[in-house]
Amino acid sequence: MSQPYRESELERAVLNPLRQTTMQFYLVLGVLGLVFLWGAASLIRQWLLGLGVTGLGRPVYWGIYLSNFVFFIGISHAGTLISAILRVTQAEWRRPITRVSEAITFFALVLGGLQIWIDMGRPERVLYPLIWGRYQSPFLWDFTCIGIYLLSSTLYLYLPMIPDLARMRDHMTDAPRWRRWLYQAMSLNWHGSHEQNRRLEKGIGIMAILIIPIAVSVHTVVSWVFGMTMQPMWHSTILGPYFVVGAIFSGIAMLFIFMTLIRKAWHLEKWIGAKQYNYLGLLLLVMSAFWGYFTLAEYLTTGYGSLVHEAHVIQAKLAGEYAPWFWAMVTCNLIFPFAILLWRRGRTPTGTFIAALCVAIGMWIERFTIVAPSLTRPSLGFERAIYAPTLTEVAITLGSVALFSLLFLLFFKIFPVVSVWEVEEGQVIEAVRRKAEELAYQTG
Amino acid sequence: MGHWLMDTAGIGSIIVLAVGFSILVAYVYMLRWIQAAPPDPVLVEAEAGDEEAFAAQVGGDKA
Amino acid sequence: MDKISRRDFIKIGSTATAVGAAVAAASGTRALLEQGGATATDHSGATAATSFTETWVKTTCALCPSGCGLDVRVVHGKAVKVEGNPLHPLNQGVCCLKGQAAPEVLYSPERIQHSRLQTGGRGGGDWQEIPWDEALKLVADKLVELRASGQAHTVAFIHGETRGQMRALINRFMAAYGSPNVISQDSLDEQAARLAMFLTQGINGIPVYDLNNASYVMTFGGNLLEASRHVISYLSSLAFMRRGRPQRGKLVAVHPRMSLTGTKADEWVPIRPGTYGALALGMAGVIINSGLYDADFVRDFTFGFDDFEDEAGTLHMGFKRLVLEAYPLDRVESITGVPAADIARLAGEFAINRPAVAVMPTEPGGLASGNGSYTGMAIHALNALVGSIDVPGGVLVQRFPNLADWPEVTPDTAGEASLLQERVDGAGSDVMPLALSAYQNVADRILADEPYPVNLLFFYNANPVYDAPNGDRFAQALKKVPFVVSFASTLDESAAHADLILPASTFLEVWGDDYIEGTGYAGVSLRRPVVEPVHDTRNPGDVLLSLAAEVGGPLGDGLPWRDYKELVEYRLSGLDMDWAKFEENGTWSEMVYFNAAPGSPAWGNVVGRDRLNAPKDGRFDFFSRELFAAMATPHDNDCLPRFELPVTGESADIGAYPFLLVTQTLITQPRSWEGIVPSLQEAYGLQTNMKWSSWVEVNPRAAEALGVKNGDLVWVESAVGRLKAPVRLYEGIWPNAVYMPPGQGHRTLVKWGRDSEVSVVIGANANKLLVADTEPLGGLAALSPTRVRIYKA
Amino acid sequence: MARWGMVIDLDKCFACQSCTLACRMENNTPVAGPDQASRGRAILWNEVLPFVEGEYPEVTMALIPRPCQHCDNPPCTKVCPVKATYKDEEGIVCIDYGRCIGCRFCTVACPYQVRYFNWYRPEWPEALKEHLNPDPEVAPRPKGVVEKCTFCIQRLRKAREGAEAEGRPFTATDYTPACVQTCTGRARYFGDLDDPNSLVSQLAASPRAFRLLEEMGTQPKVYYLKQG
Repeated sequence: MSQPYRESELERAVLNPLRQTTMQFYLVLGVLGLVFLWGAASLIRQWLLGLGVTGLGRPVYWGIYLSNFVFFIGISHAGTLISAILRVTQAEWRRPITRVSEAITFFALVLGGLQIWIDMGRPERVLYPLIWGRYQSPFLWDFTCIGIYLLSSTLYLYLPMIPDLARMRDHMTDAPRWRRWLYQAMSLNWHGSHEQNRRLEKGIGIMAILIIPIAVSVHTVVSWVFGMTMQPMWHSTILGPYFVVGAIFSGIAMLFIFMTLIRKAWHLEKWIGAKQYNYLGLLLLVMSAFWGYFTLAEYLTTGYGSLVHEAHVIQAKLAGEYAPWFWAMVTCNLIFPFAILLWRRGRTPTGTFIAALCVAIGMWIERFTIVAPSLTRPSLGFERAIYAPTLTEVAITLGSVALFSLLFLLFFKIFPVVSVWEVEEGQVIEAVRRKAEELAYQTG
Repeated sequence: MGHWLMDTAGIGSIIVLAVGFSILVAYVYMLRWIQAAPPDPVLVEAEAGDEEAFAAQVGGDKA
Repeated sequence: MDKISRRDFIKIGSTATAVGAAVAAASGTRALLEQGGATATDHSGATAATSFTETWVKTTCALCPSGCGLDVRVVHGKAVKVEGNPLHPLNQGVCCLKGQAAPEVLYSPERIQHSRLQTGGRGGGDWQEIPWDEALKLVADKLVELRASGQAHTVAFIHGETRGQMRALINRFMAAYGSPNVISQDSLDEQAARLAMFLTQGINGIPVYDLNNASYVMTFGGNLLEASRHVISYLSSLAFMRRGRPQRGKLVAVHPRMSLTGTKADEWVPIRPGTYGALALGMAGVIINSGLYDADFVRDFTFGFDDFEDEAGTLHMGFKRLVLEAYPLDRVESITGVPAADIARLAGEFAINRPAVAVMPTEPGGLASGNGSYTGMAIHALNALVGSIDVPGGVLVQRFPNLADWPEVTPDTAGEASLLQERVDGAGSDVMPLALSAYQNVADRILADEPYPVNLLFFYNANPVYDAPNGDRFAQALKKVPFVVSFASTLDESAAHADLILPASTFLEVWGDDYIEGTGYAGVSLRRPVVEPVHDTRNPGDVLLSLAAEVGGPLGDGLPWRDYKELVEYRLSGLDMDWAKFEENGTWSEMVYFNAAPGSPAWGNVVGRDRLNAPKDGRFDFFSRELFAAMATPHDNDCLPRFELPVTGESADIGAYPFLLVTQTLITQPRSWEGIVPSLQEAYGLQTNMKWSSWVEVNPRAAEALGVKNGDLVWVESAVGRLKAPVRLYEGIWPNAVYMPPGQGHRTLVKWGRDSEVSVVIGANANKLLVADTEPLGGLAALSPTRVRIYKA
Repeated sequence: MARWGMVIDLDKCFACQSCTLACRMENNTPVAGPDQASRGRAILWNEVLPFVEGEYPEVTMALIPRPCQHCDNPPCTKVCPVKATYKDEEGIVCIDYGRCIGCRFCTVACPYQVRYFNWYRPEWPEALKEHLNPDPEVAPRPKGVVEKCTFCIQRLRKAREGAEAEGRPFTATDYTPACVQTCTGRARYFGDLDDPNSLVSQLAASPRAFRLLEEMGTQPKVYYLKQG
């Protein structure tokens, strides 16, 4: 290398966390690790003893694990929306946050798949659907769509990282051997030629367009696991789009949460600034309205009609033992986001973080109030069943969330959080645009 | 025929594996395609030899 | 890294699909193979061939009084499935849920395995297993010692349900030994029906109802389709009555609680607990008033219908004047709570749809409201009114086969004297002249040492500490008895207080017989060991015979048989049947019931056959001449059916105990097995969907007043006891009545279920709440309805 | 091939639950015990369901014995990801315990709630194991699989073997499930619905006949005859 490489301010900010690990990082790692171990221990106990350790019974055969499954797959839509849609629509403000959202997608999918395995009665037969798979079952549709989405989102995460990996391969000479070897291997000896850049841009473009329908298909198919049965309030046509909207909604919320945490922990205030929060906050508001609309559509049509089985379930949700859950969900998903995000003053990092936290919790409750109440009122049921989750289910849920955060943290310990080359590209475009404005202004 | 396709155990696995595998292959192909992008030509006038060597190197792609 | 040419790509693609295809082919064929070749479940890893041989053994059930014939499938010497014996006249191939759960009784882990002696204090629970002959010697010595010291009468034998020859054996054993104290549990349940039948129709037996041919069946109280004495034949014949023949009969159930009988009846008539007698008399009034009664039958074959003069010229009130004057519709409505219009309609339907039959309850607590015998008489009088005595579809008299008669027993002088002593339970004394036994008195009288202290007490198939009313007085009473011997199969509450337990084998391991009851014609059904005895237990019949042999004297010559099988064979030799066929079919019976035409010579053993001091003139007594003779100063309404307010209803003050606790036995409760039957526990409370627990059924209106919701834990308190149980709101119960299921409240002896401890009480024992008095005449237990109060736990 | 179906005459059924117990004894369904039963995990393939309506004193209670309906268009077999449950050629919906992955999709899809799940490995006190039915089809199921009424499939095989042993063709009347055999009110009829003159098909056509949740299009093969 000719002269020592002078890192730009952006690079220093982004690569700094990769270099040294602060005490805070180890603390967070420790806590998350503990929670994860608690979850893992509960899971092993459940696998040894049997699903009896959960609160499930007859007729409530599905409970928290299925809600987790839908929740995690839901979060995975964060990646699609931000990086894909915004990239396709050339929204410049997406540049610093695309990698975070793509990482959320990847890890959420891994966790989602894990939830199904957790919920199985015979975990050692997890591969049977790939041996005796039968395509008539919505689970097989899930296998296909989630499989494709996992592959696509892995690629979609990896492609924009290649230039950064190459940069680190070239400039991070002080990294330990294995890290340098890793960057070397993963950067596909990127040399940044125009042709290579053109191909990369073309590749990312194709993936951006391709991944949106895949993501929509994933969550539609996840909803059809419920939609295809004849349970009251599951068997409805709105479930597909309702779950997709819910997924994007919870995806954005999750993105806000992790984006703000990363920004706080690694001091990227300069790069993930007010513009991101402002526009994304608006987007969250829009999705909240969308979600509210779909919920209204679902509950009004069911409530207005007089189908006996459905009436029992909706009565349970609006006024029965699930009423507190339901109204908590509505406040978290509708009232808080509108209260906070409607004003510009609300769309600040702390404001959006609070709104996003509410939405995340609200959306988990939404999945739970879809799964559980319908099962407690079976069509041929003569009596209401009571479903009381046990500590094992709580432990495994928290363990999954901890695993998700752990993977997220470790990933961004090895790879840069912000897509450096895209931000630089953005800066160049910005400079040119400002220059053009000045010229226009002068000649105006 | 359609019902048999959907209903038989095993066929579903074939569908899943076939679709998944073909997509995997497509993605690997895209990565190889990006990796094989030619470097920028050096700005100094290039001697003739370099040109042929370069063309040969890239030749396969042109076909 | 060379470049991927398109050709390469095609190559890679093709190899990939080829590999994929191979995988697909393999799994595809596997799928095709499974689809086509599979029989129903062969790929469930089961070996299709059945490598074992099975035999079907015929025997007779003993888990409820019906006594159905059973076919038991035995594989490798293990009883694996019970089904009904198609050749048995009673159940003809069907079998109720208790019979189906019989293997869980046979192989119950709660069974006592060896005879054992109590070493620590009574009820302390530390036992020492002793061999059988040592145990028998202990009892025999005690018997000889008591007999020698002229205290033969201080030996008491308490027994519950007995099958076939067992009751006769017990009575002969005690008579030969010289003690009058054979106390049965009948005073809690069917003695009322037997007494009513005796006082009116002069037959000392339990009425059998020919529901196959009846066109109108009205059951008063009890629980006809769940726990009546002949439940299995009633279940089948009611199904036949409804759908087996062109003209569908009607079933009306009169009970404060809507049981399965009430639910499945065409009409459920809610009534104030313990007032069936008033309703019956009210209906009789309407039938007589509207002249719908069978005038010829009443005129020619009944007594005491109209007023009459006895030889001494004093005028006696007849049944007609009694009901017309004393039981007008409005009074009956105020007593029973049944609207007058309904009473009139029911009476009309009853009288018109001949043959109609009014069914007396024979379950525990069925007729236990303090004037059980009179209520029974009132209900049975309805049958006479419409002339359905011994007609197809009416009331039949159960015939018993005439077996070889018992050899003569001549008690020696010591036995003779003590035999004449007064009974421990006071039955047969001048207070209770007509009582056969008064089970509920035993505790108080032993505690009061009336008429004399008891030195030796036997329990056979009875658990008085658990089911005797008046709370735990029986447990205290047992402390006063020096030596208690129990034939229990499991360590139930009474056996825990016993000194010596001679564990009885279950009914699937013993020889024995059963009288066929419930079809009217005589018959016998064989009980034989289905499997080798599972534990070191013996048939109590054998034990009594070996005791008799060891004690010797009149006892020895009165019971000369070596074992119970020999006794049964001797007794059954009186029948003209060949034993091999009997063993093969498992049953023998006369198969046909001959109805006696009124006035024909056969009519003699249908009405008045067993009368003691009333004329056997073949006349059904509305005015009971038997009672007239039995009482010192009889006046008219003592001998006529009448209604009195339930004695327990008034004893406690109404303000403190506003609710009436109603008793009704469920079909899921085995009657002669005290241990836990897990599968029956899991089908225990069908109507309230309660498993493995007790509950309190409360009318929702009453629950609102109490401020109690479904599932709340409440205390149910009566004058003698207090229990905690969850509330179940149930619309089908009289507003101020509450119901608790009997049969729960036993302590488990093993761990049932994953997370439960070894010794835990399942539900609560409702008998502990019952306050019981004794009816003067018949010695019946007056325990229901007991007044209770309910408050949140 | 036969199309097995059942008719239950609610006028002759007195809800004595003998079918429930006979089914347990014939098919070795495990004892749940007090704690598991209170959490709705008692496995009784042939439960009687009590539907209470009305207020005192006009109270009615429909007591419906509910075996698996063995639907002709079963919603449960459609959703199974590994085809562990399927309708065999005789119309009986079976479960292959060796392949069921315990995802419980079928238990959720069945509107009649006839499917039960082994939350724990079924256990019996040592002594009670003696009375287990030795037929291979009803070997106690492992932990984590779904199980349900199979119309006593082992009795079908034994009926066929019996007919074969006696050298005569197998007829539909040889095959009666345990609940039909023991019904105290003789309210249950069983046979081949395809055979027009079989008792079941005639009763199924009676005006009193109705089926549970018919509007769901599952075409159940258990017909009920109205009470009264």
